[in-house]
Amino acid sequence: MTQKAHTAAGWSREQMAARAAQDIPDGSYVNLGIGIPELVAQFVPEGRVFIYHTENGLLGMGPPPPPGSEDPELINAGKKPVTTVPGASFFHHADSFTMIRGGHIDVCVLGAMQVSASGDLANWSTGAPDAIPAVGGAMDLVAGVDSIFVITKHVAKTGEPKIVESCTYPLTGRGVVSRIYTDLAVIDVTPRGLRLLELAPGMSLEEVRRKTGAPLQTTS
Amino acid sequence: MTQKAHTAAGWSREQMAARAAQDIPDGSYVNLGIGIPELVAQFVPEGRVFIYHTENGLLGMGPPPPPGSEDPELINAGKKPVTTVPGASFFHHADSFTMIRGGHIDVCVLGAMQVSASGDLANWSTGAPDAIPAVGGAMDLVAGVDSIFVITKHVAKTGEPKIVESCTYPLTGRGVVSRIYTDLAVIDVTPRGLRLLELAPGMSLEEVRRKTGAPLQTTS
Amino acid sequence: MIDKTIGTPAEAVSCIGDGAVVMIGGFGEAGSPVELVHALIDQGTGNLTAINNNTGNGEVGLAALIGNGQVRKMICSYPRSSHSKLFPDRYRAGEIELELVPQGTLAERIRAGGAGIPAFYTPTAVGTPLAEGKEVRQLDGHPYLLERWLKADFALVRCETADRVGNLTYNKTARNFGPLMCMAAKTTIVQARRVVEPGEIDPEHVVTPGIFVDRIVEVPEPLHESRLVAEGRRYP
Amino acid sequence: MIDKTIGTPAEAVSCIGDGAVVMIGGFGEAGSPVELVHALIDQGTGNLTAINNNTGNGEVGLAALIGNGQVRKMICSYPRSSHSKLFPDRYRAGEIELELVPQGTLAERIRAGGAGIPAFYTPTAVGTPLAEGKEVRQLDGHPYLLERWLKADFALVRCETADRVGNLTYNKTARNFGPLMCMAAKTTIVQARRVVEPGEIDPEHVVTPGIFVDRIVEVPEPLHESRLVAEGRRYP
Repeated sequence: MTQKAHTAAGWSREQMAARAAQDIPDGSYVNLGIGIPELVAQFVPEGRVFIYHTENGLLGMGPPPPPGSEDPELINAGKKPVTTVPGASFFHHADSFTMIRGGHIDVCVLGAMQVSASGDLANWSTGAPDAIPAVGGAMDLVAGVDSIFVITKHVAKTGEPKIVESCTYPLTGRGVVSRIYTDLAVIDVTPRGLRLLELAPGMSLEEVRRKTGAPLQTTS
Repeated sequence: MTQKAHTAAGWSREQMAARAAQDIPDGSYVNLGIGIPELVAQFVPEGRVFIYHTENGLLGMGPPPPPGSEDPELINAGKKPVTTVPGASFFHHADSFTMIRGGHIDVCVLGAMQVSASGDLANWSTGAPDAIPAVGGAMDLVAGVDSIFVITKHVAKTGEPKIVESCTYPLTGRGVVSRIYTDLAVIDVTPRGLRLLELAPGMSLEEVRRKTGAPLQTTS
Repeated sequence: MIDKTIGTPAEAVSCIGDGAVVMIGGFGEAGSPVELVHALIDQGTGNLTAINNNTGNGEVGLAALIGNGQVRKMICSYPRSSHSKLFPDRYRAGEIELELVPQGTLAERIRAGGAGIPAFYTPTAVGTPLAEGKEVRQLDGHPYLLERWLKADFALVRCETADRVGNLTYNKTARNFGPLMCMAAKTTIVQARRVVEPGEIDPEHVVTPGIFVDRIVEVPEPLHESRLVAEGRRYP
Repeated sequence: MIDKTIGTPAEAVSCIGDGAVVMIGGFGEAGSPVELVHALIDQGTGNLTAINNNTGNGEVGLAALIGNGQVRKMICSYPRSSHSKLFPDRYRAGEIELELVPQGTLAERIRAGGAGIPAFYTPTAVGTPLAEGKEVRQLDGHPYLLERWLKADFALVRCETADRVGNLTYNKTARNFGPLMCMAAKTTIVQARRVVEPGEIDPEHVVTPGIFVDRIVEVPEPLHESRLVAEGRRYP
């Protein structure tokens, strides 16, 4: 179990996204949050089809258009230009959130500021007095989608754990996260707490535990 | 005030419908109930346009089609074949009742079994033990449309008043009727009770009062 | 590629078991998924709760399903029909339960089921016998009833055109409850007059997005209930 | 014949007075009724409550309306923008009130306003700071928040095609809040890229039926906010 004390590189942003994509079943309806989660679309495993939903009213979202052919009225939730795939459909916001709140989206991949041992998610506000609070569709997504995957760096820029016993930032939802993909590990949120599924290459359990703010179980 | 004791003919079904049509403002969105109310569509006053809504999902309903060109998938709430006018639209039932419940329909004309002095309407069930209760969209219409006009024979086949102090049949809605068009008179429902607006030709106030089960005021 | 089509109505409804809650599209005969309902009759599935605006026509489709004793409970707004005595006879005999719901409340409850809204307040039916046993709440000085969502195990819906990923369009007033029921059922089974490839339906014209549809069976020339009734036909 | 068209954006918004509650369509710039908002800036109407998913872009459109001090209160889900400091500056200075609403709840509250549903329960935001002060109710063992309808005096909406009786279609993801806001306002004012005669829009393809629309002004080549922002333009 002993290993070098210095930090190994762990997974890149792309590798985290690719790893998360492996866990999405064929034929899933998927909503991807802004940031690293957007990269998941580039790593659909061979032989699978995912249908992407963007909450501003499009099912069957395709990749970004080639430069010069952007349409300012065809954008995603991050307000970036996108395209449609054959079989796409447009609808208004109430219908779009019917898909989310009504449990019709299979998987949602989101970024996080903090995730707790019981699956609480904080990803919309630091709660700082001068912050402009902005929630968008995050609270609807975590309330309505069964499988909430989080992709996040394991620790904050300050070095503090982002996976914690209890979130200190304002919550997006309680007990909503199913699985966490970080640069160091893949971790399941279970009724009995966090459980390590996989370590990034060269990463030790010891190091991951040290960088995790809550107890981390293993199957072994 | 004295007059012949025998009953004058009063207005016909068509005359009642034509009289009601006179009170519908130009450009109104109108829902017509089954029965005599359907006839209103034949008597749009010169220079006015009404847009007809049928709760099964059509705005811009036109007259019945010529025999032989009926479409079983283009029907009204009474399940009879209809047509569309230019500018029509189709929509699902939730959107259709959004128009009704949300107060977007201007006038609804309904039939009645009983109307009370305070505007309560009973038009869906006799409450008899062996009756098959069937309400359709009547309760939604009276709850959502501001101007509820009722067209009805003044008295029941048994001779009993249909305009009463208090309904004995199960209610469709409380305090919902604005105006009543019968074969004998036009009557307003006001916060201070029923008020006579107009008598059918040859009809006396005395006779109408005798056939009405609640006090009837006049402006004079 | 995703392909939700399935060969026959019989195969399409084979997943429906005894005791299921089944939403059945249509207003009168418009939008009635006759072939799917007939397959359910052939299959003999019993103890069903059926949700439809009416109770069927003549002795075919939903009326025949009821007449055949397969429906334990009916949720609808208007169970009277000049063309069918099958529901009234069973109802008077105490052989079928009835939950009577105003039409707009029925539509909104189904939409709520699909939209993840467990309950809502409505002005409809306040002060009437249909408010009995329901919570009344004053909001801004007006009384409203609390109504609960309606969900189903299955929806049987008829549409005009479907693509293989489940996008649907409807025909005229046959749209009615279809788009709502597709949203509110765990498994939505659709009979389409025409099945096309993804992309053939303009994304702007899709009425039911494919996410709400599970199984599609093509029935190019569906039966017309009114014709069957006029001919005095009965099913089976 | 009914004809809801009106000559200019200025005439179209002339009915909006100080203190009005105004829903403004669009998600980011997609569907933003720029010309109508600019007419409202020209008009100088103040003390407004504005409802939009965001708070505008750069120094044009809704952002400019806010920057110009015409908005007293903002109801939105996402008031941050990488391209605009007008809302944040006023908010930090305590010059504008903010009601932050989750995006799906915002959409549903507006739909409820149009649909005559005064309140509904939703799972969204339970256990978060946005649940503070709201009723929590257990239904079937799960907690839900009570949310109220949102209505407005006016809606400003941009669509693709309108016919003279008010039927609308939209363009791609510029549809977003438009159809909902049209339903929830006493007076709905629409800017359309194209106005056509009744009957030219297929009744099956109408997204917003004419009953929800009051005034239509044709703006064939609307400004693109992103281009204005890229060019560093400000309004007026």
